[in-house]
Amino acid sequence: MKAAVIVFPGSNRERDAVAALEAASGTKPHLVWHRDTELPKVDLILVPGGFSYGDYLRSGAMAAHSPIMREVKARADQGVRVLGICNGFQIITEAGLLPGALMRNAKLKFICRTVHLRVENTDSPFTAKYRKGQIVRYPVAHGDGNYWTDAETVKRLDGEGQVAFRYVSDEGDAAPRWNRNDWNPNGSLDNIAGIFNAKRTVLGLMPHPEDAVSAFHGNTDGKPMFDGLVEALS
Amino acid sequence: MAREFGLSEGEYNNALEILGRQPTYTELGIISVMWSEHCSYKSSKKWLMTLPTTGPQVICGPGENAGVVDAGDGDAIIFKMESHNHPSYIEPFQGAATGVGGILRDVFTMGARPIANMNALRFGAPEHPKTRHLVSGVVAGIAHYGNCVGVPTVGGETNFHPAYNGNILVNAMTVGVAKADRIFYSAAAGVGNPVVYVGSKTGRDGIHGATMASAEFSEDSEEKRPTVQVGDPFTEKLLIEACLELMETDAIVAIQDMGAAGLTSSSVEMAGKGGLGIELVLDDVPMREEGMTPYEIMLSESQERMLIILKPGREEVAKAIFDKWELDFAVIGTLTDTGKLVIKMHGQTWCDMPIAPVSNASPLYDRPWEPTPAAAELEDAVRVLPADKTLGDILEKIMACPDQASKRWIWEQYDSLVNGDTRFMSGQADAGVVRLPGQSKGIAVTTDCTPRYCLADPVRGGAQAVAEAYRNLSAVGALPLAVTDNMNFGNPEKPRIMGQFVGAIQGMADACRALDFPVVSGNVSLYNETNGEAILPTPAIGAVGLLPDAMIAVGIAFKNEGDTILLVGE
Amino acid sequence: MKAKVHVTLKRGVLDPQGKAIAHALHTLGFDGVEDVRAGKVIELQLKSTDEAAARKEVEAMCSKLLANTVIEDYAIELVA
Amino acid sequence: MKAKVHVTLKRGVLDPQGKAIAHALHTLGFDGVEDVRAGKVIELQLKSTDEAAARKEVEAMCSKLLANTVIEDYAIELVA
Ligand SMILES: Nc1ncnc2c1ncn2[C@@H]1O[C@H](COP(=O)(O)OP(=O)(O)O)[C@@H](O)[C@H]1O
Repeated sequence: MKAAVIVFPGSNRERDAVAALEAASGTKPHLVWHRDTELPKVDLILVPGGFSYGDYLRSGAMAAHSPIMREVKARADQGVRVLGICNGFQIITEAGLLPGALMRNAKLKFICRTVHLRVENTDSPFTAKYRKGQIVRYPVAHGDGNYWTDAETVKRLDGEGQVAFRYVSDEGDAAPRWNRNDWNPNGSLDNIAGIFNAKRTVLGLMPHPEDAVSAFHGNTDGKPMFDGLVEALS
Repeated sequence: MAREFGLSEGEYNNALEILGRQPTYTELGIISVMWSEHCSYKSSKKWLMTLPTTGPQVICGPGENAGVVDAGDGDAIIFKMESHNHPSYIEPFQGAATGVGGILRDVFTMGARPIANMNALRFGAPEHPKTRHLVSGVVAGIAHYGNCVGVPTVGGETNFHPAYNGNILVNAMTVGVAKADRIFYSAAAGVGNPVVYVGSKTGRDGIHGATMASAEFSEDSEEKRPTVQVGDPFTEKLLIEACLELMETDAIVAIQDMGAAGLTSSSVEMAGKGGLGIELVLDDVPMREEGMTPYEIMLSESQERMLIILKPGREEVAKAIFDKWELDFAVIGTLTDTGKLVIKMHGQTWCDMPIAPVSNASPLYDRPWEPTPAAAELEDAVRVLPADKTLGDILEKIMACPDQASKRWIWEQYDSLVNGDTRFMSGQADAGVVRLPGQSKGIAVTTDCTPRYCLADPVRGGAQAVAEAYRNLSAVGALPLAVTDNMNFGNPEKPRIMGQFVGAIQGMADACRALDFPVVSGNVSLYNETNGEAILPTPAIGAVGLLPDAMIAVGIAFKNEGDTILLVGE
Repeated sequence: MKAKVHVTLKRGVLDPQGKAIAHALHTLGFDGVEDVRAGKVIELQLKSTDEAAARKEVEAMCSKLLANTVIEDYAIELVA
Repeated sequence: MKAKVHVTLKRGVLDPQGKAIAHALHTLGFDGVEDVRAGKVIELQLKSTDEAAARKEVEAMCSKLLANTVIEDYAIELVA
């Protein structure tokens, strides 16, 4: 699998992403600068986390207009897989590759901790190596992960299998309980942590699978995502 | 006027003597910041010099932007801790944020990629009306800056005590890694070499911040408005990447960040260390505001700026890199052989004075001090479990005390995982552990100090802080390497306070010597008083240790049922 | 000419910041506060001196960058 | 009665947001933008119906909570 990782001014998890991709595929991904206008021929485009343009104005808003994003959108239209993680999710959503918007965390604080997620759909190379309904642990580290969209779109996302991951309790429970409501780290609508586009060729998610891929991280729950991509795209 | 600048009469006369004439307004401003407590260490230097600072592991001790130690295999660890106490009290969010920015610059200035941040915080009593606001602002500010630049914050400490009600402490530490043969220093060299300004534009921020950091607080000091700067972590992130990229070429002769007293201290120190002169043309300084005077430009504390001496003819290479990262870049002067600082603007000369006397002959004081009287022994009543209490009651009381309570609320606001190299963060081990990028080798980092011990007995309190840091590093399996310190005390002009300072240094020096644990960098913050009430003596110790493989680090969690529990030590 | 762009969350979109401010004001004893909404203002200094042209230009900036119309409304105010 | 509080950074204080927005607008080809400053608006719904009383109350909220006068200025606008 050949991959490209896009670097914006203020990206800061591109090295984490490169390490995860390289470990899974055995090949170094291309690092592509935001001002470039061409992408190498790749099977996967990864838009990494960080604080592109300082997250000033709105997270991802300015990066979404970078020259390279025109090319990313064109490739996405051709079916090239796109993975946006954290700030990358915000960027590709602002760029219109995914519906909805990511707002300030409901508690107005940046939050870094490991959360439980339920894999909602496995019909994609991103999630094929998980079981439907499987509970996985990924870390989150963000201040603007509160997913919002209108009621109609949520219904569609759910009905069409476009919800990829939901925040759940450690027992896999997604319904809030009186004494246990802090497992949704950001207040996102319907506990949505990650969504696909309609063709499930684009995935955006707030949590960081790339920081959970080795014994060193003490957590390998993110590894199947990269292994699945390598298997499907090689 | 000299008084308004914070110069004493003796200091002013000294300046007259050096110049042989009345100083200009600009010169007076420059001299006053150079001789402020913050820049000159005039009250503390005598004692700081008694700390052990050498050892086979030390590549560079105190005196540069940060300390450098050898981590084997050609790797060097560069680290320092610094306070941003006064600004954080006035504007907790921006004050703490810019504190993180400053310490990061001290470290990457020397060629290191920052790989871990720590923070040591002291607040007033939890029930004090200001505490809640200060805690949430400081923590959010540290998070804002550290998270955005992408350096994991892996630990710290937080204490509460009424002595900090009007004077909180915000001490931030950064650890970075570089190649031992690619370390950058600040001494200028090469007459005729270009002096280059990079980073953000200069505005009227924090003019005279360095002198403020050296003055005692009074009721009206919350009115001292313009001295607080707004940090721009996004620009800092670009500055880190651009500087590290430039450092991979061989274009740089010397580099220093513009910290307290901005362009003044950086240019004077760089030229002074190199025994050279420097001529600056301020018209070429990138400016954010119109109509700035030479005085304002020289004393501005605008953040996210660096001063670089380039090799001749490397301007284009360097400019291309800063253009790529969309940062300002300007040649603003040249090195000269005159030994003088010459400042020109609008075709006029605003400053023309010898550097060596100003930078070397800044005043040094041997302030009177009195030893801290021995504290009374704890009464037996405190040592014995009261009849009406169970161990459980006591445990509950300890766990409910703010110093012991979980700090999860704080550390969860910090990105502790970015870079994917964090093995242990807050709450997981006695020290934070990260591996060096691309290697299995790891470093452990801790900050420690128990101020109430230091109040009772500064000598033993100082020694205890060093010993605790040493233990915390050993406890994760690291070989302790070296120490950075942040000496936070009250007004040194009071013999009692000066005595606390002297005592703490003595204790630290003894412990460091006994443990082969040299001090390689540090920072002093004095005058932490409000209306005559001093803070607890707080010699915060930051320390770094080495692990041949970060995976061997041990955390605090019990692993398996049935494992044996051992108690070691006395 | 100067333009002020007011960006506010759409009705129906939860405004946690407004809620937090309301809560803090109540804690401080300001009981007369019934509701709080938080928004942004972006002040632009424009070269243009023609009002109609300026409005059109700012309109374009808003829809392209300054507001995210999925969650936000915007209003433009021109000051000569 | 309603009050709008505009909170802006003081003159001379660095405005990283405004700087970044200006930069992004230029990149998008909006060359007519000379300067950008970013600020906040806080809209308060008040019980009070008396203008003078309302102004006094909001004034107090500003100096206590809504603005940090170390770096920010505020302006109050009342709407009946
Ligand atoms: N300001 C802070 N930032 C990050 N971590 C912190 C902070 N304050 C405390 N911690 C973390 O909380 C944990 C407990 O702190 P402390 O009680 O000082 O621990 P110990 O006494 O075991 O060193 C440690 O892991 C420490 O790193």
